[in-house]
Amino acid sequence: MKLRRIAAFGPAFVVALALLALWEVYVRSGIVTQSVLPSPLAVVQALVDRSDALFAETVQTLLETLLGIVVATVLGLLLALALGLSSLVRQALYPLLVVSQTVPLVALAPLLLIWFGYDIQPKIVLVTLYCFFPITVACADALLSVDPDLIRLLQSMRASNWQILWMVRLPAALPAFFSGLRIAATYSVTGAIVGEYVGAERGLGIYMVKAVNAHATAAVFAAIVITSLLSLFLFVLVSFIERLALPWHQRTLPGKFGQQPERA
Amino acid sequence: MKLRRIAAFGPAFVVALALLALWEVYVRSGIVTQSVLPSPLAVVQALVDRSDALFAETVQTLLETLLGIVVATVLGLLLALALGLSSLVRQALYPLLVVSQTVPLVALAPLLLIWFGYDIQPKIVLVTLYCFFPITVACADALLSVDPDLIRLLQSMRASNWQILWMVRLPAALPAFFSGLRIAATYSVTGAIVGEYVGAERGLGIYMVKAVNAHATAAVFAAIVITSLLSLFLFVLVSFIERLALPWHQRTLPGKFGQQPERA
Amino acid sequence: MNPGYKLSLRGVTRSFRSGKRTVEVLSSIDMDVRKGAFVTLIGPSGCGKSTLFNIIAGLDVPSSGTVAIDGDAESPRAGRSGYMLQQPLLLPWRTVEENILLGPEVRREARQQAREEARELMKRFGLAEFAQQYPATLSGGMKQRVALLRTVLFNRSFLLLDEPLGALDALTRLSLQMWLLDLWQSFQSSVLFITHDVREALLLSDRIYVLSARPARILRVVDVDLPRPRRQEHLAEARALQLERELLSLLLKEQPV
Amino acid sequence: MNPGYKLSLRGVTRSFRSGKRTVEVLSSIDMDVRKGAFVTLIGPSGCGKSTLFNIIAGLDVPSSGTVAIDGDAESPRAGRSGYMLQQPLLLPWRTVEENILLGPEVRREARQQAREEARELMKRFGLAEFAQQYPATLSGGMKQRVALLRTVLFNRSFLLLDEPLGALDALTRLSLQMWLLDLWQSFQSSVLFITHDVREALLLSDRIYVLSARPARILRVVDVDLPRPRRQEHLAEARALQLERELLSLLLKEQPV
Amino acid sequence: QRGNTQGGPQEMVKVTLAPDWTPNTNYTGVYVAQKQGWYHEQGIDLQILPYSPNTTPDTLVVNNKADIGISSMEGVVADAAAGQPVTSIAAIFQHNTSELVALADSGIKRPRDLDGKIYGGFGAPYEEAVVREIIKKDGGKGDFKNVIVNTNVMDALKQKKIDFAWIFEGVDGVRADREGLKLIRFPIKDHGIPDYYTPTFITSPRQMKEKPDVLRKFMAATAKGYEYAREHPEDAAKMLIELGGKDAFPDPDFVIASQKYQSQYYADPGQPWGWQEPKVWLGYPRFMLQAGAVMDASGKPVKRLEINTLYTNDFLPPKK
Ligand SMILES: Nc1ncnc2c1ncn2[C@@H]1O[C@H](COP(=O)(O)OP(=O)(O)OP(=O)(O)O)[C@@H](O)[C@H]1O
Ligand SMILES: Nc1ncnc2c1ncn2[C@@H]1O[C@H](COP(=O)(O)OP(=O)(O)OP(=O)(O)O)[C@@H](O)[C@H]1O
Ligand SMILES: Cc1ncc(C[n+]2csc(CCO)c2C)c(N)n1
Ligand SMILES: [Mg+2]
Ligand SMILES: [Mg+2]
Repeated sequence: MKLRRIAAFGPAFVVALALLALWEVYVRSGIVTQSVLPSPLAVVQALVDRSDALFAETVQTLLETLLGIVVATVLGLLLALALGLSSLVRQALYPLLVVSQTVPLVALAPLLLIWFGYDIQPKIVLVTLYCFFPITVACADALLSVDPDLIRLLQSMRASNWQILWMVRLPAALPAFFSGLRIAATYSVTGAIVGEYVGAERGLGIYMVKAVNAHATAAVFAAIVITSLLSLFLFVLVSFIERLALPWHQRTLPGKFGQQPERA
Repeated sequence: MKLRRIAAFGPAFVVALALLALWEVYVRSGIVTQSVLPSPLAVVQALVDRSDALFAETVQTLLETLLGIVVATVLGLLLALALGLSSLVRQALYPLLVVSQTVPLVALAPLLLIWFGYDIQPKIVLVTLYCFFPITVACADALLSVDPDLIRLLQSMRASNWQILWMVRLPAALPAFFSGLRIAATYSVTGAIVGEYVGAERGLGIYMVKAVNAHATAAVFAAIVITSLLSLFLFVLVSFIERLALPWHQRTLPGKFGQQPERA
Repeated sequence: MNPGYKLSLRGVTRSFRSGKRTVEVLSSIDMDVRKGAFVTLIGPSGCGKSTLFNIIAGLDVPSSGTVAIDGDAESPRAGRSGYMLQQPLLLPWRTVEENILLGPEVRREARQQAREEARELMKRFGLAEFAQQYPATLSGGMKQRVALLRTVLFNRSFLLLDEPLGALDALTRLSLQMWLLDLWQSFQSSVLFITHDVREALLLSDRIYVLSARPARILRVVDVDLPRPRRQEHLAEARALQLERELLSLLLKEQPV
Repeated sequence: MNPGYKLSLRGVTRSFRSGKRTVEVLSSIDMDVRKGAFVTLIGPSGCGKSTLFNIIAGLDVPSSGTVAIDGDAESPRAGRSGYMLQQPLLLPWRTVEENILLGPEVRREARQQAREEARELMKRFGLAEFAQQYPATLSGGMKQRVALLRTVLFNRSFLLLDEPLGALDALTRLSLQMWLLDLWQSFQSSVLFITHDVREALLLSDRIYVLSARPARILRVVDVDLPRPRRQEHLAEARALQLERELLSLLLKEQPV
Repeated sequence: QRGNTQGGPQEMVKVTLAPDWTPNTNYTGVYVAQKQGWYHEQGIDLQILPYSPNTTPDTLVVNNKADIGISSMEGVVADAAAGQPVTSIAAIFQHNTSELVALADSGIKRPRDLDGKIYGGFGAPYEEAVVREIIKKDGGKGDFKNVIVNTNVMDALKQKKIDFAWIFEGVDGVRADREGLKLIRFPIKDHGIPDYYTPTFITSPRQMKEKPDVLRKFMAATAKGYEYAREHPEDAAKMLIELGGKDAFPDPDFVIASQKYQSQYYADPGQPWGWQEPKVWLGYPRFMLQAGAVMDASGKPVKRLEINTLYTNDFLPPKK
């Protein structure tokens, strides 16, 4: 079973290797300079050479990301509850939340610096802004789409609204919560990096800025590779936690498509 | 009916006005300088004063966005067909597509400039990169989740695979396609603006860069407001086209949540 | 009202406003369920049977008329019957046992005691071996058994069963009918039951109320004088066949095209 | 094989491999359907009825044995029967009329001619007024009528109907049974029909094959010697009641707990 | 007024220039020459490329996407270390006009007061070394907190989110004066850091080999532009504003003030514009190399570098 799941990645692995080889050949052909596109081997070299520095920055960025995800989860759930349980709140806030998602967050950078300084807070704020929405929407939708007959069943038992929330709505929303969280997880690292961009002492985003200024392109790409891996790691982590937390929930399309991550 | 739908936005409108008023008061209080956060009235003033310039930039950015969406739609559909119809392609490409979504696209900027120069192509490429994935995933998922009994029904009629694709799979995937497109539409403007950062003579993104460097913060916010409005416009446009194109398709949750846009 | 009655309806009506029109669904229903009786409602689709059940279960209020449970027409009705809807409505995140324990949990009853009682019942009604499974792994028939047992554990004295066997295939249905009769007899419950199936009604009931198409009126009240305990064979008796014919022709006249 | 037979099965078996085990589903089935006959399969859930239908419809191949349609055991079987599955499977993006025209479209038949024929049929079988509606607006019974008509328009000579009335409520079911008999008689189709309902089988069939639990064997072949045209009342005749009892007891023995 | 006044119709050569920023007073000479038609006179059809926030002019020049770029001495050194050779062909300013600044009321009186303070930096590799050196030269320890800020440092400074920053006097310094913001300034070149050229014009070795004439013609017109700006700051600023547009220059008075400051540094008195001195090219790069502020493509420090090939005066108009 385990082996088979890994084997399923075989074709992707082959294609990935082929793409990397093509890339290496392309760069070596000299059509572009390594200052624009370093070769894969040069990137690996940079990853190895700068592993100590990169590790420290990665820890910092991961920390920001995880804290942000926690805050986004709490905020997202609270908002989802508000939206899911009151139609007035829904009418008042939902359109604004949608609009808020169309605002380029980078524009907030100066404000965040002024409000929160360069400590970890602005990163947490940005990760939260990047992540709460998918969680909120998925959960609120799920809270609302609970089979109304289930609610009526509980009402016929004279359950209080709290009992209905606790026994029916929340558990029913859990799979959607994890879907939202999975999407959020893939955004989150980008959020942290944008947050660092506002102003920071360390982190992968700052490392990238420094490397760009030093014209050290291979080092820039090394940081990008780590960013990607972090996102993937969080994506997989959420899926793993979900499988542990929801033993009763079989994905509707098992072995096919997982939940898609969205654009970062 | 029409009136009622508009009335449903009443509470949101009230909250929005309240937030704007708060913002105005906050800025007037002098806690932040207008160079960090211009007041809403100053932003409106900038929108009016610079309306000619802003209009021209908006047209440019909208053009880039629309062309990018078209390319993304074609590419997304082709990829979805490949993923949806061949499990080998799925195994080979799907993990790579997911990984591709975790790469910060800004890193591609120098490469795009070298490859495509300052014209409209790099913008189209970036919009496409931002937009194809939600379309691909939604459609491929839908192509795969068509009720297998429907397929079997057609097979029992000795329909060819092309007939099955054309008569069943594609129509069944249309609602998902529009969901994907709606998400893509909200990303797309951001994609165009990032594309302009690669290098451009005009467009809202370049306007923002200029205004930032000129310390014209109100003008920056004016451009941000337009960006938001463009995204919203595209979101609504897709919903509108969907309603025209799929008269048979009633949303499962009518009058409740629309399809959520995702993070830009 | 007669205290020997578990349930008494007098002049119950219900209309819904939809847009500008008012749709009358129940038009003056009088109905009684004696304690321990098995009473069935039968009527065309959409006539208002579930609407009536909602009113009795306390999920809805009549536009006019009175509803008395145990002679009491005043207290809120929610919680005073075990209401089972058409689908099993099991909570997928709870095991069979935890699903059955939903009622006591809502009532905040002592957990340990409820659990023992539930285990006892599951054993007696053939569900013990599934106790720790999730509903997704059960067949349709099994799910309905679990749902029925949950309903009974919530309130064994008065059951409102809205087409509980409607979604099952004909053979599974036959075996659940007998199982249900067994349950009813063990607990001496008063049952109000909905079905579209005349033979099912005849097999199970002491009394059958036949409803008209919407707005529902009571077309006929039939007391089923077949022997108890009822068995499948009783349906082939002349009396049963006559009742079946009678009820069918009545209903087919009400059936929309 | 006898050319008077629409369908002949000889020694048909089917096993599935699941992991390391092999599950035998059909164990040597012999079966014949005469031209114009209404033949019913009845058997416990999961015994292999749909598997057999898939083989006949050309969606699956038997592990061994031969299947002959119109005496021809060699040509591919897909397209040579009108196969209707348990759900109506209407295409939600097509109107009723366009759904009914699916078959001719797959066959690439002349559109105009097919449309006229479809209109004719819809009028004759009470669907004309719904022709331009989308399926989502129809009741369950209406959907099944549309699906049946679609099946007939695809292939009126040989119909494979897999529990087409299983999901309907008892009263709607009664009216569709009569509608189906009407359809069958108009087209003189050969029909192979699946049901779980003994009375439905008796009402409709010339012959009933009773299948055992998995692996399916033929337990009994019953020729239903009730008069034609069949009516509901015939089921109350002594001969029918006897057959019903007989079949039921046979089936209940095969029924899993 | 504009165009090829002499020699009749002439084959125009297209030349592209990649700027390192949106239009500003560093580029005045180019805009003046463009406006006056001096490039045309040289047979050059100059196209100023759009500013690309995500790329450096150095990269564009190396990849032949621009003929000439605007970079800086430290940029050219970094390019050489990273294996992307470009050559500096003219210095826009003869002196480094950048400075460390703090709010006048911050209590910071001299560089050593910066110890333990928060520095709002921009993430250049030489930055920490420069700041530390300035503090140490004044007898401090050189310990400070380096926060990399990608938003306007002056806003951060005003709101006291940082204690000091590194700015160009000709841009942010002049603006602060106009806003009445009181600053204490520590000019880099006056505090023990070797003087250096920033910004400079650059080109690629390939251009130098293949089109030396074109480069000479370009520099001739450009030098004329900067010389004009040196003499007529106000006129020059107006030309810049006219070509740059209202969105780049919403405040003309600021541009004029800025230009008046910049014009002082285009050349030393009596000297022509653009020349680069060997001693300057020795001093600061050596400081950078010693400080570990130069690194290769993968981010490893580089200790030795051939400097002589990184600049040339060959394309400037000959000194009289
Ligand atoms: N909240 C409501 N608002 C408006 N109309 C309603 C409402 N609830 C029920 N109705 C209408 O009342 C009628 C009766 O519905 P009800 O569900 O009680 O029928 P039923 O007899 O249970 O039907 P079935 O046999 O199909 O379950 C229907 O026509 C329905 O449309
Ligand atoms: N492709 C397959 N692979 C493995 N097992 C299968 C496959 N198709 C069917 N089966 C098994 O064959 C058995 C018979 O299935 P089938 O659907 O034919 O039963 P059925 O008689 O139609 O049941 P029902 O009355 O519930 O429709 C089942 O146990 C099923 O699990
Ligand atoms: C317009 C502008 N460009 C760059 C910087 C960043 N910076 C500050 S000082 C300095 C000179 C180093 O040689 C540089 C590049 C800025 N502040 N303003
Ligand atoms: Mg009902
Ligand atoms: Mg079946």
